[in-house]
Amino acid sequence: MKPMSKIVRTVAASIGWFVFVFGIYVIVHGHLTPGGGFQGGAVMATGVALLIVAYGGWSAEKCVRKERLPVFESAGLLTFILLAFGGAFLGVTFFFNFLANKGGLFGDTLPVGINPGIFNSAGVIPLMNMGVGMEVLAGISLILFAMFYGTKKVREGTCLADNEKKEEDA
Amino acid sequence: MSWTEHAPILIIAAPLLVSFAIPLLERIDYRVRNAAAVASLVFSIWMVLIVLHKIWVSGPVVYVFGAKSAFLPLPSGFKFPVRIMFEIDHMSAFMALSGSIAATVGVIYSWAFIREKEGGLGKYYSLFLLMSVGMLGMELTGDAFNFFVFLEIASIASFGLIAYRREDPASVEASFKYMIVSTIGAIFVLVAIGFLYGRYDALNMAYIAKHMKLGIVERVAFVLLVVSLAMKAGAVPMHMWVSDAYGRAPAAVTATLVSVSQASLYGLFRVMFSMFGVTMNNHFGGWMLIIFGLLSMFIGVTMAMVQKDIKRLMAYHAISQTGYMLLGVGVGLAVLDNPVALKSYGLAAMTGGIFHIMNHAMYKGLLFLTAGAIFYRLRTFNLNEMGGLARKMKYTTIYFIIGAAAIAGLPPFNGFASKLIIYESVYKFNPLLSVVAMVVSVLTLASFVKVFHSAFLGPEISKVKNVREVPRSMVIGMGVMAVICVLFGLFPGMVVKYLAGPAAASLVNHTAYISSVIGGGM
Amino acid sequence: MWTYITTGSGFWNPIWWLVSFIIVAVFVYNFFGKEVKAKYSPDKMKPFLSGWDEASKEAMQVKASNIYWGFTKAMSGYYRFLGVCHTGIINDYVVWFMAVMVLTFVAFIIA
Amino acid sequence: MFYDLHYITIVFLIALGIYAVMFQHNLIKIAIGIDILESGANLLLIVLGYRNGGVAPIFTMAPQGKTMVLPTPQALTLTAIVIGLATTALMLSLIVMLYRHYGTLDTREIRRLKG
Amino acid sequence: MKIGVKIAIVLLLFSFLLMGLGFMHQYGVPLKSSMDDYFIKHAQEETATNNVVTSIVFDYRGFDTLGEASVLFTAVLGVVMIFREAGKK
Repeated sequence: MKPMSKIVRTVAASIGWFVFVFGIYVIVHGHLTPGGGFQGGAVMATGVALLIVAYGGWSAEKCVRKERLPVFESAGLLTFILLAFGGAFLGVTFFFNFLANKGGLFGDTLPVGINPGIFNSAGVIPLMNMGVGMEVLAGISLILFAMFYGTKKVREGTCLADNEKKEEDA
Repeated sequence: MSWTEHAPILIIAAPLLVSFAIPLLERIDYRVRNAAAVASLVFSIWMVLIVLHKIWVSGPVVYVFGAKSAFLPLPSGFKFPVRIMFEIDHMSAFMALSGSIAATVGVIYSWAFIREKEGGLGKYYSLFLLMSVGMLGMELTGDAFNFFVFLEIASIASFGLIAYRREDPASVEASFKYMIVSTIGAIFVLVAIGFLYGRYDALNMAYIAKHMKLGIVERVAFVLLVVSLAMKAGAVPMHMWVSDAYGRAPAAVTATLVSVSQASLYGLFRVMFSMFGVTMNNHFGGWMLIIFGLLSMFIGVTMAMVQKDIKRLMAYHAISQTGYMLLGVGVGLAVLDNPVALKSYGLAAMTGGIFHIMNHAMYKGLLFLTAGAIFYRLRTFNLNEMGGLARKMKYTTIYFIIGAAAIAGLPPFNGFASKLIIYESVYKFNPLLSVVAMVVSVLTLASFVKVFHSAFLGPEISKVKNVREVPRSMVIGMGVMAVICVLFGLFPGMVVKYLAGPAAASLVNHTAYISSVIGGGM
Repeated sequence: MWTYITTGSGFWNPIWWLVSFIIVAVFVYNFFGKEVKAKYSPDKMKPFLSGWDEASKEAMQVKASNIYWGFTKAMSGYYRFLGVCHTGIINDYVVWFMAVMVLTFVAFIIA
Repeated sequence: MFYDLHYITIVFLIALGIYAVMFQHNLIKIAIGIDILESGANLLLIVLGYRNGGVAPIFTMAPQGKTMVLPTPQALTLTAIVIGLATTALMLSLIVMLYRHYGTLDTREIRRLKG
Repeated sequence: MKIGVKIAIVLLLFSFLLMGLGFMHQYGVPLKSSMDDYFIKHAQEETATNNVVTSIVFDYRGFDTLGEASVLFTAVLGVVMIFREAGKK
């Protein structure tokens, strides 16, 4: 994919960071406002898509370390499932919210009813949101890169069918 | 509080954890990755056995996620469940046992079967574990929407696995066809769950079953659920994806895919017996299953007679064998409202059908694995290009004979025991059905004689000259299945008494299923 | 009780079956299992080949597509019908699925 | 019977998706059909959970004295959307792969497996 | 004729689903809402979350979300596996 014109690249470079920051905002405020891990991760992955479209996949690959993405994804998922296991380790049940209303990290108690919201509340939910956010960002970026490479081969005419024919000839 | 209290969730969580960790583990060594995959599934079998023991001792096990205690399904002072829960009775545990054994054998077999140079092995094992997780989750869950989620996990993982050999155009095509049909089915399941949610404001199956009042909405939801799940189980005339997908997936995947579609069959039985069995006219549902079963048996086996692709032939037999299960359980459902008939032959027919589920998972898995062993050495599925393999691959030949004898219902293998129960009990319901079942069994034998003749007997053809026996892990994988086939054939009484019989009884007894969540007294 | 199952109208015990099978097999082998030796030589085949060379063993094996030729021939009408049903086009798969669903709807609303 | 534009829209979307999958011979159009079908199912869930005059079930700075819509369908829809995204991604990549092998997007020519 | 059958199938499906939804509760007036009222009432004290939807997604129905994350993971693995370079891990 060729890079697009200079105007597009400049705008993408300046907007891309806002997209990322907005994604992070959506993730970490998931327990107070509409949003959460999936939505925020998808927003951040949109930033990656923007970079791929504006700069072409080869330049975008330099910004995003592609070989680290699977590790990032696994780390997010492991955070999620180990937090879920936490309840079982502590002798309660799987998926028990063992940090809520305990004081400490994300442990503040909320007043019941309409309130402006306390950031340091909701127990394991913000942590799970972050884990899921990591996973979604890495996952959707991986899909985008894989599809970018996949479709490139079709466009350049190096189809698998042709390769097979070449192998048969040789 | 002992840790075995968490056994129901560990069945799911151990393979899931390992599949998430595999992208990290494979950076260490490929042996660590494979060993972790095998270990997690063996652990699952162990946990299933623990849960099975608990059910024998104290009835259905309930595990509530995120509650203060795992055994309190209802929030204190309220009469409706709000959290997701696992509800495991004999039927669920039976299916989970069969599925986890098949998955373990599949992973052991893959160790040598999928060669390192084909690439993508880490992803292969992750997807394999996720497929097993989806299958086990479908069988254990007591929540309708959770069932849909696990259905999708199992389906999407199997799409990826079927297309694993993507250099072969036909396997990509098979994956795509399965994907379209399966996704539509899953969406209809979601729509049906939405309908039930709109009526009862609940997603727990037992709660829905308890409060079910049969109206138009419920009828529509019932048809959507039943037809979609029957499609996923491979009932004729919605079976076209089965022959494509089973025929083109790697053999280890196919052996597990059989169990995955049986999980849909389990969902079908669960919907018909536990969710709608309380209020519905069961005669209609039973005959529906019987008609699906008859069509599947007959069309499946006649299509298999003319195939020349060995795995496609076996795939059509898988359809045909699913017909036996539908027939056996359908007869049980048709007489569910008639206690005398149920006691005299209905329960026996269901026991036969359910026994056949596990037998099918074992011998069909074994047959697919032997087909994979032939493919591993010859790189072809075409029966016309084979011959004289018996001289070169002794173990594979013996395993194939065991599998073929079991599927054709020859004594003393396991297929005969379950088929005998089905014939004799269905005969009392309607003799014609039993006759059709026997004719299909004869045709099955005929078509496996054809496979045996053209692949294993006959003179050595030039292609077979340099063939050796397959590597050890594949022999072990096939051996486990073969040993189970023989053992179940020699000791069918034990299986019927401890596994299949209680499973049939627990399907019939929907009051126990409901009261283990809602409580009996209300 | 380990091996014995009752099926409602009868019973099945694989161990008994196995024992009786072995007894019958030994019996039959002793009385009827006379070894018949027929020496193979190409000369004996010649009258049947009417002068043609004998084909190689590989070519003599009946291929899988030709087994049960008579069965498929006799049921060719049925198989033609099945061939029409199994088109392999994805749209038709969905059509069958939806057709069964609609038929079930009709049957269920009537019932 | 309470026929309502929302319900009619849902059923129309589902039927439209089924129509696309049954009649269209282009793989991309089939993919679009399945996405329409998914939208129909998601819309069904959301519509079932609506209460007249309800606000989103979030207590942060919520307006006083309003009822809240049912929260469960929204959570279910969230899950269903992600599942739909996953399915679509895999479906599109399979289509790319099919195009590489067969050089066409017509379903009538992609039928190596039949009979 | 075949086209006619197909059109009939679509129309019949449309009418049956519409019939089913016609007997659903009126739009905007759910018949029962016991479970959802429980969530709205108790989410703040039990999970200390202002956003009831998030509390359902990650606490009451957290296991679904684990499944959902697994589905996305599965799809990513599938896509990457299909487009893998031959011979690479």
